[in-house]
Amino acid sequence: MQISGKILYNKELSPDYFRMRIGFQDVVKDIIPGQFIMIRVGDTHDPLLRRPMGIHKVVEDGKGIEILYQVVGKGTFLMSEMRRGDRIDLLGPLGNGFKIDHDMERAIIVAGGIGIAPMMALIEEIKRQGAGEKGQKTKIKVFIGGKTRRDILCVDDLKGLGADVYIATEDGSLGYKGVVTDLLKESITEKDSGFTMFSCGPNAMLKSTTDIALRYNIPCQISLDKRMACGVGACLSCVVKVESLSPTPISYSPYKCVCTDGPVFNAVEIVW
Amino acid sequence: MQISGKILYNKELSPDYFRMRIGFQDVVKDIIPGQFIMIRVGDTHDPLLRRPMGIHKVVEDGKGIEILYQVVGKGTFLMSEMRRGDRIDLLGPLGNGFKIDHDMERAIIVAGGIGIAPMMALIEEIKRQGAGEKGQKTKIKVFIGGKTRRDILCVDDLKGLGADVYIATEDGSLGYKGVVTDLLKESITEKDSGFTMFSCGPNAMLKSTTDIALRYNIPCQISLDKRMACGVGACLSCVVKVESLSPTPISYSPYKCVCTDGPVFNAVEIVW
Amino acid sequence: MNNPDLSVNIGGIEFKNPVLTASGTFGYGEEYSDYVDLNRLGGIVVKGLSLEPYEGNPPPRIVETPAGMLNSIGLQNIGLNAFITEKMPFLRRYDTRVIVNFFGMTIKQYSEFATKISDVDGVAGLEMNISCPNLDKGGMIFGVDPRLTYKVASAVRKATTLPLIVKLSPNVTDITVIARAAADAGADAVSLINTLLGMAIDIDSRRPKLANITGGLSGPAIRPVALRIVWEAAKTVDLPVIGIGGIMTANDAIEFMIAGAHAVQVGTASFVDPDASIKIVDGIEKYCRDKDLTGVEELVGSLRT
Amino acid sequence: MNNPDLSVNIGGIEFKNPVLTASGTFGYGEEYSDYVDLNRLGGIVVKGLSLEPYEGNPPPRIVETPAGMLNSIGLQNIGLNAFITEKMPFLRRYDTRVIVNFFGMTIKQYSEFATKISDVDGVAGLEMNISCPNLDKGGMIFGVDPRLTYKVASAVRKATTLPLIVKLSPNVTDITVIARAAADAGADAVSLINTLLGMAIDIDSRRPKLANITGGLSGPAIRPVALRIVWEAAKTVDLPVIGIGGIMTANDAIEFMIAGAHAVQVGTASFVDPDASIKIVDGIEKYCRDKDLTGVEELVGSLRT
Ligand SMILES: Cc1cc2nc3c(=O)[nH]c(=O)nc-3n(C[C@H](O)[C@H](O)[C@H](O)COP(=O)(O)OP(=O)(O)OC[C@H]3O[C@@H](n4cnc5c(N)ncnc54)[C@H](O)[C@@H]3O)c2cc1C
Ligand SMILES: Cc1cc2nc3c(=O)[nH]c(=O)nc-3n(C[C@H](O)[C@H](O)[C@H](O)COP(=O)(O)OP(=O)(O)OC[C@H]3O[C@@H](n4cnc5c(N)ncnc54)[C@H](O)[C@@H]3O)c2cc1C
Ligand SMILES: Cc1cc2nc3c(=O)[nH]c(=O)nc-3n(C[C@H](O)[C@H](O)[C@H](O)COP(=O)(O)O)c2cc1C
Ligand SMILES: Cc1cc2nc3c(=O)[nH]c(=O)nc-3n(C[C@H](O)[C@H](O)[C@H](O)COP(=O)(O)O)c2cc1C
Ligand code: FES
Ligand code: FES
Repeated sequence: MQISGKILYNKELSPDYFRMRIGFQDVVKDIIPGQFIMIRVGDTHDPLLRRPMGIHKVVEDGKGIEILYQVVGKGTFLMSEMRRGDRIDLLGPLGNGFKIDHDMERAIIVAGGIGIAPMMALIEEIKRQGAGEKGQKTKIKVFIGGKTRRDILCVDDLKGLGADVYIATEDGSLGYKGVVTDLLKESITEKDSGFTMFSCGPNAMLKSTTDIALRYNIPCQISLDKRMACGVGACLSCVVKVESLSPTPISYSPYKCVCTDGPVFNAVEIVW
Repeated sequence: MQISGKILYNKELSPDYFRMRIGFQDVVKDIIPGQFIMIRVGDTHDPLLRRPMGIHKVVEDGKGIEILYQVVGKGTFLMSEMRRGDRIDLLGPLGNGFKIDHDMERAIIVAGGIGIAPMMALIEEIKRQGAGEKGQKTKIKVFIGGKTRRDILCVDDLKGLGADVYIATEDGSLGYKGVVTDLLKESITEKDSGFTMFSCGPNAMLKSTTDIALRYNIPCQISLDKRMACGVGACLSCVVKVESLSPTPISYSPYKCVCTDGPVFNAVEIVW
Repeated sequence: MNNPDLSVNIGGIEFKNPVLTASGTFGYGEEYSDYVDLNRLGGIVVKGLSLEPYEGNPPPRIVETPAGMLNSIGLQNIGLNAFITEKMPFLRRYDTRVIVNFFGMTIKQYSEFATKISDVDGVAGLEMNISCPNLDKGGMIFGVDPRLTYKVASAVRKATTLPLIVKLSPNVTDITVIARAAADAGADAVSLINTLLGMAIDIDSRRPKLANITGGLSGPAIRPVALRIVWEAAKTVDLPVIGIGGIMTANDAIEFMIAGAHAVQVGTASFVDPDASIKIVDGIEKYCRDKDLTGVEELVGSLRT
Repeated sequence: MNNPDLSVNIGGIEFKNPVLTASGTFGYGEEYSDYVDLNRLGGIVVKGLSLEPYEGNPPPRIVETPAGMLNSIGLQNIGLNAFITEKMPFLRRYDTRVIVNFFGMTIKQYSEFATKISDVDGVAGLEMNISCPNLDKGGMIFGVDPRLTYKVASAVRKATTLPLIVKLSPNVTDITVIARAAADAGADAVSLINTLLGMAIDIDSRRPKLANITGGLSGPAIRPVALRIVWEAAKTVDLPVIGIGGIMTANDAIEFMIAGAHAVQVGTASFVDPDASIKIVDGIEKYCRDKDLTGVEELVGSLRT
């Protein structure tokens, strides 16, 4: 869907990290956590393309959404300059989100830096759908990592949702000193095998997470981040190499599109 | 000079016409009416080039300037979005301005639409330099034209400076109905030959003005508007064909640069 | 108020308007059908197909550049058979012209493809992409050599009676000799331009930003070059020309038509705005109306020099 | 902290750093001397000169395009004599290398120019522009034909002992054959790219936006194409290459050096920011320091493919 949204707020949470809330004219139904939108960042041709952004939160059952983003270049800089009341043009919701087991009892979430963005929506959905009334029985552990304490976002929100939060920073300025997957490795044991894992973050982190998941045989869904042009499966820019798990439908190609086949994949499927 | 100015205000005067005041860190000395600046309208490469803008007013002896501009495309649109406090990067003052006779007694000013912009600075300077103490003896007649009444700017300011203002609009919504040069033609007589004429506006208007000036043998200075890239005489984009009045210096070319040889020219020099 | 006639006839194909979507930028139509009313398009040129499925280049496959993008998709496609069985049934449901863009690595592959597609119901015409390396000639690109262009276009011409559009590469010294070669071979139209060859480097890793090293530049950045090439080709050959390259708005499309194009294709613009092609149709209609033209054909080649 | 060596030697010319201003975009140096400390530049390539003054094309001469601009200045210049008497005295006051860009309409004009400039004090080298129409050959552009390139470059080579840079046109199918022709003719270096040929149309009047109809596209829009062409040329010839085309920042310049350029020229960027070339010098120095390089030469051609 192409939507003209209205910016309800756009505020800096910590240096270079912003949260933007966008309101819609009509309710957008059935947004699945892990899905994303393609944002037009301006009328100029430089930057030219839309920017993919994960859905951070669904607001009032689809009357709007929030995104959480990091300013890393021209496009996100322009986004940071947008103001309350401005119109914003977006395509979405796009892609396949996380699959949540109806009575999933335990979830491990592993996020690196801005990778936490889509995880809030996921956790809220787990709360809604997970085991027990209002998902209160689903135990959620969140491992969250970043370079410094300034890259660790949403901790209070996570705790507010009842999640156990484990923090790692590379410079040790908050929590465990080191990369988050090392913290994960240290914290996880055989008995955690009843968990489902969900992860989003830099590629290296996703790969380590996948290795850990494979070792302990924990089902793991990861959300990938690839450069995109169309977001709808038309241009074939965003491909990732996959193992042929299922033979026929993709028999003609070792590639899948992150935009339409993902961005969430079963971790074992990806060829790193 | 390359100057990083600060926007003191930027306000819409009438639909699509804006006045911007820019403050400087250091006083810019010796700005001559008719000179212009080249404004960088943004960091993006689209639009790429700077935009030339006449100096509308010198503020506090060079502590700043004002420009008056019309939104006609991408660049001026971006200018209109700038806000108080923003930095603005400009080159200037550039070019050769109007030449004012120390004891000029009478001036006719002919402006079309946004062509009034540099004329305010001119009139203020005439007031400073013209005949009599504080130039009060210099009689100034301003002929100002536009499509509709909304294109007629600065009338109160002009009257405030003691000028006689004659207005023409093509749709007759204000003043004389028709083009300003027809009004000029009707108003001018042989006895006006003691005047000096100054003009800025669309090409067709400048040409008619020149014709009238020639007919009555009135000295006439016109400010030309050409597409520019550098503004400093380096690229040779902005040329205009001239009669070879003076032989040697430009003997190698029938062209002069509007940015450095102009934008103000002796009207008789131009080959239309 | 008159109702300008937007229809154009190119090589016997009647398009309801002169706006087509460009190959590789609109998938097989389906991908954009939630965003665009396909019935409103003059035509859809599908993603470039080959006889067999083709896996394309490894990622990363795109880089954004100032007012443009580089792509090195490498012609990934599902192959002729999957296209016929999985994609054509969908496309046949729409009232728009389907143009099949295709390529081969040998002349034989080209003509075989053309033969096989010719019986398929719902295909209005063919667009052959000759900007791919020719395996018989050590990887030299078909479309940069007039003799090869002539040879491969002639072979396809013999293999099919469908209207044949030859899509030309801009990476040549003189487009007119290539366009003439296509005309001599019996093409019904030429379309141009395909992408300009470009490159980008990551200065931290000192590696190319595309796994394939080089890629094709598209988008508004290339428009002035595309327009010049279209103008040169249109002046030279007696065939209808389809203009492509950086067309974002109706104004851009109209520039190409004034330069001599009978129709245009919209590529990269669809990524920026899925609806771009429809807005262009509307904008062309408005322009014709404002200028009191009876139809778009009046625009074609009307440049006053 | 090391102090990286920014100097480069190209065909015997020692530049203090690899950043030159491109011909036609920096006048004769003087025009920008209030804005830029000319002493900080590696070199200045002056506006293209001819034996006699040349009036150039009628206006309008420029159009802005997405992330670029078209120009059809048409080589207006003051001629060799005026340059020597009016401009060189000024340039000699600065500690930077002066490269004289020049052109002719016949081979004879080229070699005559080269002979005459050779005695002029303060000229570090010549850059011959072969992107202009050759009157002897009915207006065909020298630089798109390897034989003509060879012929004119050989003639100039014989006429001067000054270091000779041949500036190549990108409007060719295969830059490597042209670059080789320049090398075979005895050039000391090649510089590239000159502008891409483009065009723009005013849809209201249906006239070209440039009086000359077509013009040369420059600016960031063309950078990906320029970078690819520089990379191809640098791989092919054994001469130093000077990279040009859309360089706006130090990062852009570094891309060209990694692709194989020994130096770069900054063109359109000076219009946007007169100081761009100096910022590029500073940025290259910072990069070398950050990456712990002993000098810029380490960068040249270091692309990891
Ligand atoms: C499915 C998906 C969801 C995402 N969700 C978020 C999110 O919730 N919050 C957030 O901050 N970021 C998210 N990203 C990354 C975000 O899209 C990029 O950071 C952003 O596009 C950078 O744009 P830029 O102009 O600031 O940077 P530039 O570096 O100037 O961008 C240049 C080009 O590269 C592309 N690009 C650059 N970095 C990335 C990247 N990491 N991933 C994909 N394309 C990239 C841009 O889209 C653009 O085309 C997501 C990416 C994907 C694919
Ligand atoms: C010496 C001089 C003084 C000027 N003073 C003023 C002034 O005080 N107030 C004002 O409103 N305008 C003035 N102009 C005109 C102003 O520069 C243009 O309106 C402006 O550049 C348009 O930019 P745009 O991006 O909005 O339009 P676009 O049409 O998008 O511009 C595209 C390109 O064309 C050029 N261009 C477009 N129109 C003009 C034009 N009329 N003159 C020169 N270049 C043009 C732009 O600079 C740009 O490179 C002046 C022009 C010159 C040469
Ligand atoms: C992602 C992408 C994929 C493309 N794939 C094809 C293709 O398969 N066959 C083809 O002939 N052209 C292909 N093209 C070229 C376009 O059809 C078009 O010629 C080019 O992009 C210029 O137009 P534009 O600037 O409007 O995008 C592709 C272009 C892009 C951007
Ligand atoms: C206004 C203008 C004038 C130019 N004049 C010349 C010239 O006289 N001789 C020449 O060899 N190149 C000339 N060029 C080409 C530039 O030197 C350069 O090769 C080209 O602009 C690409 O670099 P850029 O993108 O950094 O501008 C000119 C370019 C521009 C924009
Ligand atoms: S972004 Fe175009 S196919 Fe995925
Ligand atoms: S604008 Fe460059 S010479 Fe006048």
